Amino acid sequence: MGLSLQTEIAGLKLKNPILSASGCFGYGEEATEFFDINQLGGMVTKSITPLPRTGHPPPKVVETASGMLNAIGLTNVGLDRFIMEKLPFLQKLSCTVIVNIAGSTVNDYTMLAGKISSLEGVDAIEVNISCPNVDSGGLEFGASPAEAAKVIRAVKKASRVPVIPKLSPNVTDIVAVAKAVEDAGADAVSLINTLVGTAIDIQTTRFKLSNRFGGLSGPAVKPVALAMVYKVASAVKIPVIGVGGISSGDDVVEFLMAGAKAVQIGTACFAEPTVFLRVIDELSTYLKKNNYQNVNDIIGAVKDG
Amino acid sequence: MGLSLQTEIAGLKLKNPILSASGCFGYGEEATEFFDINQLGGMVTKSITPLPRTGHPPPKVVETASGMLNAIGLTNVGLDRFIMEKLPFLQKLSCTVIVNIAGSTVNDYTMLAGKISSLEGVDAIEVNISCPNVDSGGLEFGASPAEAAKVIRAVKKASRVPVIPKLSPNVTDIVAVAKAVEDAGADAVSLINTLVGTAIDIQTTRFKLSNRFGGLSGPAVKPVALAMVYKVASAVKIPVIGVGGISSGDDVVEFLMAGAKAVQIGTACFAEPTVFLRVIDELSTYLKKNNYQNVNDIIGAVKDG
Amino acid sequence: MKFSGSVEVSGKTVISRNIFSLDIVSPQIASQASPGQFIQVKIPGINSVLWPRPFSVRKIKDDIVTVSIKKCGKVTGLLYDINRGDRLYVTGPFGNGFILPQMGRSIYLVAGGAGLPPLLFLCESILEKGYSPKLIHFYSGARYVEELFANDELTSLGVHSVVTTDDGSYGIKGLVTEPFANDLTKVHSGKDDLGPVIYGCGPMAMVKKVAEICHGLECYLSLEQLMPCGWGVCNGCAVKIKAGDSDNTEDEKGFRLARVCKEGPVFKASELIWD
Amino acid sequence: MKFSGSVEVSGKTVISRNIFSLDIVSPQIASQASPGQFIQVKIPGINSVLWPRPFSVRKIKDDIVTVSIKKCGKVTGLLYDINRGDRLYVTGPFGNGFILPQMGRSIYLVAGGAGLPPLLFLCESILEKGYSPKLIHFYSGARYVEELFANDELTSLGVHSVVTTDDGSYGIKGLVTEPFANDLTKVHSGKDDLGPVIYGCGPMAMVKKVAEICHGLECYLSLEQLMPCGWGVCNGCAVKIKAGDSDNTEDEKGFRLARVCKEGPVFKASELIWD
Ligand SMILES: Cc1cc2nc3c(=O)[nH]c(=O)nc-3n(C[C@H](O)[C@H](O)[C@H](O)COP(=O)(O)OP(=O)(O)OC[C@H]3O[C@@H](n4cnc5c(N)ncnc54)[C@H](O)[C@@H]3O)c2cc1C
Ligand SMILES: Cc1cc2nc3c(=O)[nH]c(=O)nc-3n(C[C@H](O)[C@H](O)[C@H](O)COP(=O)(O)OP(=O)(O)OC[C@H]3O[C@@H](n4cnc5c(N)ncnc54)[C@H](O)[C@@H]3O)c2cc1C
Ligand SMILES: Cc1cc2nc3c(=O)[nH]c(=O)nc-3n(C[C@H](O)[C@H](O)[C@H](O)COP(=O)(O)O)c2cc1C
Ligand SMILES: Cc1cc2nc3c(=O)[nH]c(=O)nc-3n(C[C@H](O)[C@H](O)[C@H](O)COP(=O)(O)O)c2cc1C
Ligand code: FES
Ligand code: FES
Repeated sequence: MGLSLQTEIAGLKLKNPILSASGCFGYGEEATEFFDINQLGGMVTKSITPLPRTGHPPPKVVETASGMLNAIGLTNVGLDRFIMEKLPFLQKLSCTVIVNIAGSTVNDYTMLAGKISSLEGVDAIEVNISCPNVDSGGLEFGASPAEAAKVIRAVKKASRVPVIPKLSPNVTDIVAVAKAVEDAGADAVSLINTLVGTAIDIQTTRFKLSNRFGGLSGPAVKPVALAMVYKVASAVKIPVIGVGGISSGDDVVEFLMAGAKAVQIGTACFAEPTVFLRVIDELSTYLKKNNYQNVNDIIGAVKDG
Repeated sequence: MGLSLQTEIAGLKLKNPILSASGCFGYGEEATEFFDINQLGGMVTKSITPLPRTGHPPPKVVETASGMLNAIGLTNVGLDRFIMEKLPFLQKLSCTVIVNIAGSTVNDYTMLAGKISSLEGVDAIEVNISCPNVDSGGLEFGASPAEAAKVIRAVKKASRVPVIPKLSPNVTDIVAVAKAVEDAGADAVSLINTLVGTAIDIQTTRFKLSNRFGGLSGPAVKPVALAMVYKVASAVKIPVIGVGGISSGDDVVEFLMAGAKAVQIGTACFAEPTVFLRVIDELSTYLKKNNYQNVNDIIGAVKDG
Repeated sequence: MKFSGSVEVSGKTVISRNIFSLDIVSPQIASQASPGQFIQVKIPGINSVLWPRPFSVRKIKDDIVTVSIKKCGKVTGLLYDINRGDRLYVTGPFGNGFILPQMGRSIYLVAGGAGLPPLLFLCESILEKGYSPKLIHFYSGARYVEELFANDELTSLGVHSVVTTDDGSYGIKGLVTEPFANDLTKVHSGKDDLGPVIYGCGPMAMVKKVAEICHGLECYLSLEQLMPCGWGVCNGCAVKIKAGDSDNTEDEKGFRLARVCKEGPVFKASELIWD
Repeated sequence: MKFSGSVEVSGKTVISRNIFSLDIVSPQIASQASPGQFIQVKIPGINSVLWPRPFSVRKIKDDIVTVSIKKCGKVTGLLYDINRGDRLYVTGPFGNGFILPQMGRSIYLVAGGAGLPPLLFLCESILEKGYSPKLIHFYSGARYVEELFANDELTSLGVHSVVTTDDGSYGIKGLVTEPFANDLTKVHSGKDDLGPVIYGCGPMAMVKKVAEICHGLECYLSLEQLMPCGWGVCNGCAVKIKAGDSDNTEDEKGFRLARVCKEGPVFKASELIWD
């Protein structure tokens, strides 16, 4: 009997549950210098905004203990150049392609969702709601269940493909946000985006990031991500995509047992571009060793310890 | 000219800004097997509850990347035995003694604050509001500005010594909580308590903690703690005590530059009981090298990078 | 005062593919430590792992403290590559250690895996004090031959000694508690006035088995738990044991929390609660 | 295809208290890399540091890629203790590398600190292709003698070479850009038809100075930035450079983002924006 790694998110069949995370994999082209990215379950693009953005000035990255801070600031080519320059490559892929979108107003999101979801080759839209909502005073869309629901309801109306909100961990009650976007029609959720953090250069008495604050990612945040994934997966019916600090097949098994139907890998691919393949391998080995024939058998399997 | 490390929190003169963190230093006695704890700026006791608590059953600790999870569950001797068995030792100390209290109802807190603040040798009370509030359905007191203010207002009335709420980082807006407790009369705030996290044993398919969730501490959380300390210190007038992932004099300098008037060290003393002395030394070295004569000169000194 | 600081590794002995000993120089620990106590060891510069690791004191000679280590995970794997001249960060000694037996009673030492080093230290200590090797029965077990902490050292003591391995790759095949249980039944029916004293150390499942076998006898067991600090401040190692009369706790009556690193690691078998 | 995998260290040369070279075995990198390109290096098992570290290719011989490293922090400190037979995790080669000069033009190479290895590789490569050493002027500076990446290697090339140290502990005392600026003024007034080609590599402050000195001349500068990935996916290394006509960005017009790891590390001096 063969081993099946296939899993399904919002009607999308993934050949395995391993995806690349937004902002850590460009638009996919760079990775082809290392491996055939059709071996992935899927890939998620960098967040696309209506217009191109250069993002924050350097310095915009800091290393921290088992983690890193980034204040890249949504550097991206913007919608038009995405369509002209990046889409043709994505259209040739056989793995699932998820395009991540970000905006400052509900209008930004619906415009992006409408246009991008009608492009051939785009299988789903991931909605980055960790951006400051200019219409409501700069607080993140993802910071309140009501605001999150508002943007997702609008995106859902505009989109022809499944809509996957990406939740911010910087909230008191992520389950409330997840339920709100579920009610608003979300087809799945992915979590977590980065935790807000900072670092100071004590020689210059300055913030190490031009933007003062950045987002913390990497193995340091894994326990936080895993707890949130478990809580959300236990509370909603839509599939959950787990992300945060994953760098091994064993990490993937933890997220799947916590209830994630798929996972994304971000920071870990910086040092090891082929981490995805190693992780798929390690996941298979774990399943075989423990006599599972189907990866779905471990999803949500965790019991009290 | 001598170097001054002296700093002041809510009228308490600390000979230096280095304190032990609650739950990581027992009631102080164990450390005397290693060094004279009067060399510290001060010490904070384990959280005291009205009655003794055995806490959660093992396993209750997990190692994570540059961090650890604990689900100790407020194991402590309870108020009566604290007074009988632990207080006499604390009364002999010349460093500042802060007693941390925790409860499940507002009444628990006021009773504890009333009794403990009238004991000789207790210089201040730190209020752990990261506990589930049984009166309001189990949500943490610290999760909402209004609930936090309610408990602090009551504690403030009951207490004869300065009251220092210890804030939870598991909130959307820690500044709102800090401002609420400032308005409620808090004399200072300390932050952060631990971040909620979990870990799964993939061999047994069980949570690694009997309580499912635990609190993340250690260097992994330092960037998050530092960001919150900076935001709160910029927004309130009362002094801020910084805590989270500190293990070196350079870490202390970062927290002071972010606006903390003192810091606490928790997890780092597990492996190195004398970490406090090393850190005081490293802090002095930094100040001397950079021609500061007074530690207060670097408090809040950070500028944009 | 307990010790906390950087120490030099003055010697290393590789015993098998998995077992090795490190000698460290610490007059302060050497002058205090007794059998059953342990030290906490951290490798400087390995920053992603925060907790030190507990190892029982195996031997003391002048200023040198020896620990014997089984390679079985992250830190022990890295310790295997430590060499003479390298430095480690060490704290200790911690724990209560074993209560030495009164002269003349027959002694049963039952060691599983990493339980051997402290019992060997105990055995050597009482022999040095003039205890008769004839009264000492030493049972030591491991999963397979490469996981045996000592062999020649054991036989050269002149005590009754039985070695088992789970897979039969050395000594008797099976669990160490089996020959021990057999022999103890025989003695039990003997004429020993005060009865035997039993010391057990090893994995939880094994010491539990020893406790069952020794029901009603004088038996001391050393427990293993995760130990974030080792010096009593974190409560991470705490287990429930039977309480004395005066104890009351919020959660339950009749129980009391004991920190394995401080009130233990050695407990009277009769105090322990198995669930 | 670029390489990503574990490689063996086949040799190590200690050049001074602070400088050393590592030879690594990687046919895949060796067959592709050109002067100015770099590889990313990670020490397996050092888990608290996530990012790999960029080092320029110094030399290629058969399957062996050599990098020269200055000990100056966490990872380079640990790399100093790496020995022959150890393994590293390596990816690359990355970046655009230097555009080789047309034969016959005079060349100025200006290296500060860790800028030397790639320029030395460039110099050796063009000499091998038959470039006349007489046309090559090599300026290399360091803070003090123990931070010089090469010396004998440099003089044996037969090119005009000037070495400076900030503290005068070797060669001329002062910044490397000073003798370079002096010499260039002389040449400038010379009869060189196409004009000189300048290559600069080193710390930001130094390459900025080179850009000022070379205003209007053909000048290529290699930049240093923090490099979380090295393969173009994180945008952490991106800097603004002057944009072509067709570019528009939300934040500003006339600028364009260039990833130092991908579109660089070598840029035309005239493209760069200093602020
Ligand atoms: C009081 C005491 C004395 C000990 N004396 C010795 C000794 O003399 N020689 C020796 O080789 N070992 C001894 N141990 C066990 C030793 O501490 C562990 O093997 C070691 O901590 C594993 O570290 P690691 O990083 O290599 O393993 P990890 O990578 O952390 O874990 C590997 C495996 O070891 C288990 N483990 C981890 N820590 C412990 C622990 N504290 N106790 C039991 N199992 C653990 C884990 O659950 C896991 O299955 C003692 C333990 C205690 C509590
Ligand atoms: C394209 C490129 C090629 C390089 N080639 C070489 C080379 O051939 N030989 C060589 O010795 N070094 C080279 N460097 C610099 C080298 O990458 C850094 O010295 C190294 O990353 C420092 O690592 P660390 O962990 O020891 O230092 P850390 O402990 O991380 O930091 C120590 C100090 O070094 C500085 N630093 C850290 N990373 C960099 C970086 N990427 N660039 C510049 N400064 C940095 C820090 O700001 C800090 O002041 C190159 C850098 C780049 C970008
Ligand atoms: C450099 C960097 C850039 C990122 N950019 C984006 C982004 O544009 N949009 C987004 O939704 N998430 C972005 N993220 C967040 C990641 O997709 C991911 O949620 C987070 O890093 C946690 O996963 P990890 O620990 O595996 O990196 C970025 C992360 C990093 C490190
Ligand atoms: C084992 C353990 C027990 C703790 N117990 C308490 C407690 O009883 N009350 C409290 O307010 N904080 C408690 N804390 C939180 C610490 O005081 C501190 O806020 C947190 O650990 C972050 O600091 P650190 O990274 O220096 O450990 C505990 C932390 C640990 C690791
Ligand atoms: S290990 Fe911390 S109290 Fe025992
Ligand atoms: S280092 Fe990541 S894009 Fe250049």
